[in-house]
Amino acid sequence: SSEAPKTDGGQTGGDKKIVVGFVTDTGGLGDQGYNDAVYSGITKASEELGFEVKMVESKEIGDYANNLRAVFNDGADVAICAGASFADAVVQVANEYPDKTILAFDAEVDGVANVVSSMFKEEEAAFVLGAFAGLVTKTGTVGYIAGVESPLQERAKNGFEAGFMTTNPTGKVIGIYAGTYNDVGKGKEIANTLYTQGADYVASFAGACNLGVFQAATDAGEGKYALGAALGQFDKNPEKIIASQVKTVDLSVYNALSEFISGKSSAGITTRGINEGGVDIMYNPNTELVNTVASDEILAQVDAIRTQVINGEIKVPLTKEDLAAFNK
Amino acid sequence: MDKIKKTCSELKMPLIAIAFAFVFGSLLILSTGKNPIEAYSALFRGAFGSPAAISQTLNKAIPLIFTGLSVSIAYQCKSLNIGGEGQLVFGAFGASLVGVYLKGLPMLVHLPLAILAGFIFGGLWAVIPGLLKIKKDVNTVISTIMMNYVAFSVVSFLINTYFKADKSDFVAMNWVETTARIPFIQNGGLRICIGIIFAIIAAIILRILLQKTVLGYEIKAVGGNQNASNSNGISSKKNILISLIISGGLAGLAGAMDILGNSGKLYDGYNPGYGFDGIPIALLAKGNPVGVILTALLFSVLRTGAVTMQTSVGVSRTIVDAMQGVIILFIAAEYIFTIYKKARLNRTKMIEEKKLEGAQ
Amino acid sequence: MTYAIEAINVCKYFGNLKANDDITIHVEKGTVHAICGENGAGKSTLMNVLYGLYLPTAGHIRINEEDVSLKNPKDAIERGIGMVHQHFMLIQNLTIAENIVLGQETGTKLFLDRKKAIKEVEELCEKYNLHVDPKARVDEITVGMQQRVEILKALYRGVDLLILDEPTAVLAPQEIEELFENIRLLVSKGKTVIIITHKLNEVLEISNRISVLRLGKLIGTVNTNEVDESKLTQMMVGRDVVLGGRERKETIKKDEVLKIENLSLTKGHHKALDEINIDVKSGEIVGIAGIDGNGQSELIEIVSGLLKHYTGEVEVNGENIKRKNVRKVRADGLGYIPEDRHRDGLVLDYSVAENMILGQHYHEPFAKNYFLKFNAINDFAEQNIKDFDIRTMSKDSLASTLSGGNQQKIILARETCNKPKFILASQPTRGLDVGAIEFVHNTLVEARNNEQGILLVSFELDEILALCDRLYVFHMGKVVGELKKEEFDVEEIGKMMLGLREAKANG
Amino acid sequence: MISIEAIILMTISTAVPLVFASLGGVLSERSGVTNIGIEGMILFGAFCGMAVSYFTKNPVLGVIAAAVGGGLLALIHAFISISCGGPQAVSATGITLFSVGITSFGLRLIFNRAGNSDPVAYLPTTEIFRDIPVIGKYMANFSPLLYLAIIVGVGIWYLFRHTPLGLRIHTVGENPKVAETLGINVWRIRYWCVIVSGMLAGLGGAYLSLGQMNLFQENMSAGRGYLALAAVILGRWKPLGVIAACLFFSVFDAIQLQLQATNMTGLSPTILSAIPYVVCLLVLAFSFGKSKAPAANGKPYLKKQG
Ligand SMILES: Nc1ncnc2c1ncn2[C@@H]1O[C@H](COP(=O)(O)OP(=O)(O)OP(=O)(O)O)[C@@H](O)[C@H]1O
Ligand SMILES: Nc1ncnc2c1ncn2[C@@H]1O[C@H](COP(=O)(O)OP(=O)(O)OP(=O)(O)O)[C@@H](O)[C@H]1O
Ligand SMILES: [Mg+2]
Ligand SMILES: [Mg+2]
Repeated sequence: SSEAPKTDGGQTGGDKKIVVGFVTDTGGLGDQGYNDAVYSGITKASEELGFEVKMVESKEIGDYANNLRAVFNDGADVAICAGASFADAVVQVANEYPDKTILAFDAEVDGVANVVSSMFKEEEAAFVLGAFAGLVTKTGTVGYIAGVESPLQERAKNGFEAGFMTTNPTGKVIGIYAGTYNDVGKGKEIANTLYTQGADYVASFAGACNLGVFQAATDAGEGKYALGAALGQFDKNPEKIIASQVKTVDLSVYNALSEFISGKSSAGITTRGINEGGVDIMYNPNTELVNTVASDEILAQVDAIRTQVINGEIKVPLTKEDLAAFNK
Repeated sequence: MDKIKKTCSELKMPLIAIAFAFVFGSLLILSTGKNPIEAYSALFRGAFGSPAAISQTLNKAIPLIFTGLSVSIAYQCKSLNIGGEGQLVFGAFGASLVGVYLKGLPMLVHLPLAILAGFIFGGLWAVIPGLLKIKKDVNTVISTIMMNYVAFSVVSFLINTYFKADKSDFVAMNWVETTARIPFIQNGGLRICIGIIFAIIAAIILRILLQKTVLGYEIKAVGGNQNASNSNGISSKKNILISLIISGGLAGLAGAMDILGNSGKLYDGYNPGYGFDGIPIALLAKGNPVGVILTALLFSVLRTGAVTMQTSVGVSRTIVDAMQGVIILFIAAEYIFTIYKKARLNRTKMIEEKKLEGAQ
Repeated sequence: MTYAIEAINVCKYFGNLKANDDITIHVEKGTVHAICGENGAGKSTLMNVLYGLYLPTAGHIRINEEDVSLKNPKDAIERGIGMVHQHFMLIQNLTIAENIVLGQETGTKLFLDRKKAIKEVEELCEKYNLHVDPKARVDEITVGMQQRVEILKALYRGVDLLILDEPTAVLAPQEIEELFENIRLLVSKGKTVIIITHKLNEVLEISNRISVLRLGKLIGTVNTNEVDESKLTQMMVGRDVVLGGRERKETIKKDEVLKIENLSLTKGHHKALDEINIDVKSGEIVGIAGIDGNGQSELIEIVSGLLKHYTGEVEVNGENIKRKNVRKVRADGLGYIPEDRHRDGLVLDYSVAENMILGQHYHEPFAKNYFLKFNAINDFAEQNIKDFDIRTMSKDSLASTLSGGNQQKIILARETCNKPKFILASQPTRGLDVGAIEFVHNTLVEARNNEQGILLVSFELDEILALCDRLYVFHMGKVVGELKKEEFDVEEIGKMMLGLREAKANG
Repeated sequence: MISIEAIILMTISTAVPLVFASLGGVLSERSGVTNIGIEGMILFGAFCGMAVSYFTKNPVLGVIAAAVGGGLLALIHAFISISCGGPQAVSATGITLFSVGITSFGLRLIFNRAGNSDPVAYLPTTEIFRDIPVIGKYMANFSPLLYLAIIVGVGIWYLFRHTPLGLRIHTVGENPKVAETLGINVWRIRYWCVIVSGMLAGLGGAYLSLGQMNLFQENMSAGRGYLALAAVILGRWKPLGVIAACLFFSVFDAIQLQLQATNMTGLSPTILSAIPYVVCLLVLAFSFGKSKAPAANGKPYLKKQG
């Protein structure tokens, strides 16, 4: 674990103000996913705890290490980064700067003294959301848009399908990879296709493409809805997004930062599922809207499933094989 | 002496263009309420301010030099290779294959093999557009664009399936063996990848190839006039294909350098954009290999510096992107001056001729 | 006497180059006025000034005795000036009718009335007795017809003054005669014609007055009936010129350097070459006479080794070339002077020296172990520049900066200096002035005297008659006649070229 | 089951920006100026459209602004490649780089954040068609820009087929010298063709930010400009051919997504996504006859006034 610097955040004159560095992944800010969520967590923490933020947007994976070095060289005490592909760069730079700390999210780094690694069980939230979708669908068909094929995306997608099948064994999930995280237009076209093919809910887990999905839900008209991701995204289309598989990266970032500042952070991996408050299903704050499609019984049913996931009665499948086995 | 003079006059316009771009950039910076002088000093500090900064600037230039050379050689033969990115990705894949799966070789064997693999894979990826061009007269622009997309998909697929790392939460190949990693010169803050030397050597080789060899003569002849070349026993098809293969190979080398030097492993979704950057770099350098080194360095200075500009002054890197565009536009417009000058040169030549004839 | 157009003290400078230097010419209405001069004398430039393509640096233009300022061709067209340019100004993939109406289209702004265009062109053809098929595409018709289209283009715009810049270079004798008929018809209808040509006999035949330019200056304007060829030549180049090469030696003619048997080539649906039999021996110049587009280009492509999908046998220097590539054919003793120097002969962005080794750049002494040997190349280039009297600033000047005649000399030097057994020369003097032509002719005849064999393709019948020991006449891809020097007869050959007559096959 | 209906609808709506951009490409290239800067012009158009709609709350003004923005960038390209006789590929690359930088910068300037803009007023769909039997319900779902694209396509086809101006543009692209000798102003025609080409690319951008979506996103052109360029070549520089080429790309993209959705092939989505490009290469490899670019395409024409 790292040595904690003074916690007063430089409010008092002479003390050095803490500097937090933030290196985005190649999605950059505005990706509607990690980076935005992380940034909102950092902003919140900086407002409350008072520290300076230095940010670098990465253009490619090969730059990660250099950008981490850059924020450290520029005076950062702690660096934050989010994205699975950061793992190698984090290890490398953490070793070069033993007196600095890296808070890594989604990047699995173990056994490095100055790296705090936070992982999430996206599949759990996805599973519960899938179960919800299975219950509320009127057409028996729901759509799912993923970004670019990757283990994390597969995990979430499989979790969703498995959840759906538990509550709606006769229905079907149409899953499509957009092949990109940042083509809103394509996201919309794919969602349109899914709605045309009878899906009444489309779950979106494809970064900025999600914005396209939400727009498509409006165009598709009555009875068509979307399911969001990230921090809920309800503000992106309050009328159409009923529920979301949220990943509370912002909260994790906030917590990790305050732990760091108070000197309590500990190195190693923490994995957060629903139980640990890392991921969850979240409903549109407009309860009336939620109730128009989901009765209280349905919500109770979903809640029961959620509890089963939490206490391990349901083991959420991770891979395609797991999923096939699960569905049997 | 004459050479120095010539170089000076050749450098004049690019320098003016760069100056204009900086003026333009300051307007943008001012519009955000920041101080341009502060921003630019951060930019230069980030690019040159410390041994670490200098190392980064040089390291960043490595793949850019290779892709710049790649576009140059194809351009000498009048094909516009927009497919550098795909060739780069494929070259990176080839280098990784050799770097990861060949084990137990000494570095002196392993590293050259891995680099060679980068060249061969990149070159192979350019063979298809080359064949389409010479067999079917398919425009290289369109075929290389298509081949980019195909390369991304194919390599991504291969990394996701057969060549996936043993354990990883994000998709990548395994680490390249240390015997295939390009060494760094480390000294204090200095951390310079030997790849920069390879890049400079490649530029020199290319210059020699173009200026001093039969092959270079033929490639340029075909670029200058395909019909005349064919009529004089220089096969335009052969040379177009060869120049595209070398071009693809160089782009592949850019990928190899990046993987074997910089990142150490090939990630899924690897397309760093250097292949596209090669186009303005080569065109700015007017296809001159030595010029490519300079323009690549310019780009890398701007980009490396942009990071510091962002961290310490909070000025976004997008300004640097726009400035790169402005530099290129000014250079393109510069042709109005060179053409004017050339015309004048020709006229004075004609006058001399007339005098000669008149003296008869 | 009224003047149709006058150039008054016209100067046109390109930078410091005085392409036209204080030129004053008065062209009388209803006459044919010829402009003569060497290459680069400034003829085309002056015409371009009259047509509004160039603004004069100084001086002005009068049309119908009225000062005018022509800012662009549009102004000129409006004042009844038409010009047929040295290089045809036609769009290959458009129809004749479209080409003719272009710029003054029939119909409305929003609708191009093609039917009306065709009708108007047909009427025009009728009126001036110039026949073309308005619906045919330009790339499907012969050069002679293209020439007619160019004239129709001018007439369609209602010209009073027609400028013809070297209109006869590509025509057969009969076509030239036909063109002259048309010129006379135009003049009889009150139109005025300015004509540029390098062929002095034509000048004397068609014109009323002649202006001679040299190095951008007007040497003088004379009445045609007051001069003869030698006087004109003197005015143009300042000395006498002998075309057709100097003395011809008796040669042995023993080796067969080219032998073609039953050569046929199908192009699309028609036969570009049809059962051709030709042979050339060392020590003779054999000509191919014929109008452009009758199979000559294809023949050349085949003999030079470029084109392979023919049937029949082609032997160069005793070896079949079917399986040889261009480089091998050339290396085994073929010099090739292509018809279009810019397209096939030179890399214009290469220096004189680099062009001088094109095709020989890969072997000793110019290259060794894949590397170029610059000392050898430079020596070679300098030697040739001296031997062939090539006017260039230096061996390092770009070929594009040389005048056409000097560019041609680079090719000539390259293809003849190492004395290949067989020289394939296609249009070696196209567009050159008499001085340059004299040089080319001398070079070719010298090669012949030196026991080299030469196949000469030319659309200039005069050239063929002057240089060749033997000739074949081509028409529609067939050999329609073979004649020995003593049987040469302009009338006969002209008729054969037009397919009007077939000579009995030479036995 | 593969849904033909879904494929058709998706094909049509993804083709719209491509059609605009590649029709622009046709115009510019037929006049003799290559335009590989289309990508940048689309992006800039998308941005200008969004920005104006954001400030005026009027999407129609936004669409106009998109066209103007694309046109302005094209004007720079025209100046460099026509008046300066500069290398067209360089100019176009500069335009694209500039556009990427300036739009991202502008986004941060206006909204103080990266990624995407706030939602803005966007174009309504064409509800007036809803009452047409059978197809009305589909037609009503499309953006009016789709119909504009069709009109522009037919217009450009008509332009080249039936108008004097079309004939002149063709001439300028084939042989500018001929055009000049006939009193046609080569530069003026080229300038307008390039500018209109940029305006059309800008409209393609407007479709992305105001028709399909209601916001601007960084790099939202996502390579469509290059695809449009490919379509110009594949469609052999003919307006209708080029539209067909755009539909070709879109339909294969739609098909590959359908194949994913139905999971019929068992192939990885990554491989499936390459289908449109592979098919395009195959078409080029096996197509009969050579495609011929306008003869003077890419060659500067410097006026001969000494
Ligand atoms: N646009 C131009 N810029 C510079 N120099 C030019 C230009 N046009 C012509 N010249 C030069 O002006 C001179 C006159 O050229 P011009 O074309 O008028 O000659 P010409 O008498 O028509 O020759 P030819 O017999 O070859 O047709 C030449 O030296 C030529 O190189
Ligand atoms: N801008 C220029 N700079 C230098 N030389 C030029 C320029 N423009 C034309 N020339 C040269 O001037 C000569 C005449 O050019 P022009 O375009 O008038 O050709 P032309 O008269 O139609 O044909 P020809 O060259 O056969 O006489 C050519 O040899 C050409 O190379
Ligand atoms: Mg002339
Ligand atoms: Mg001339």
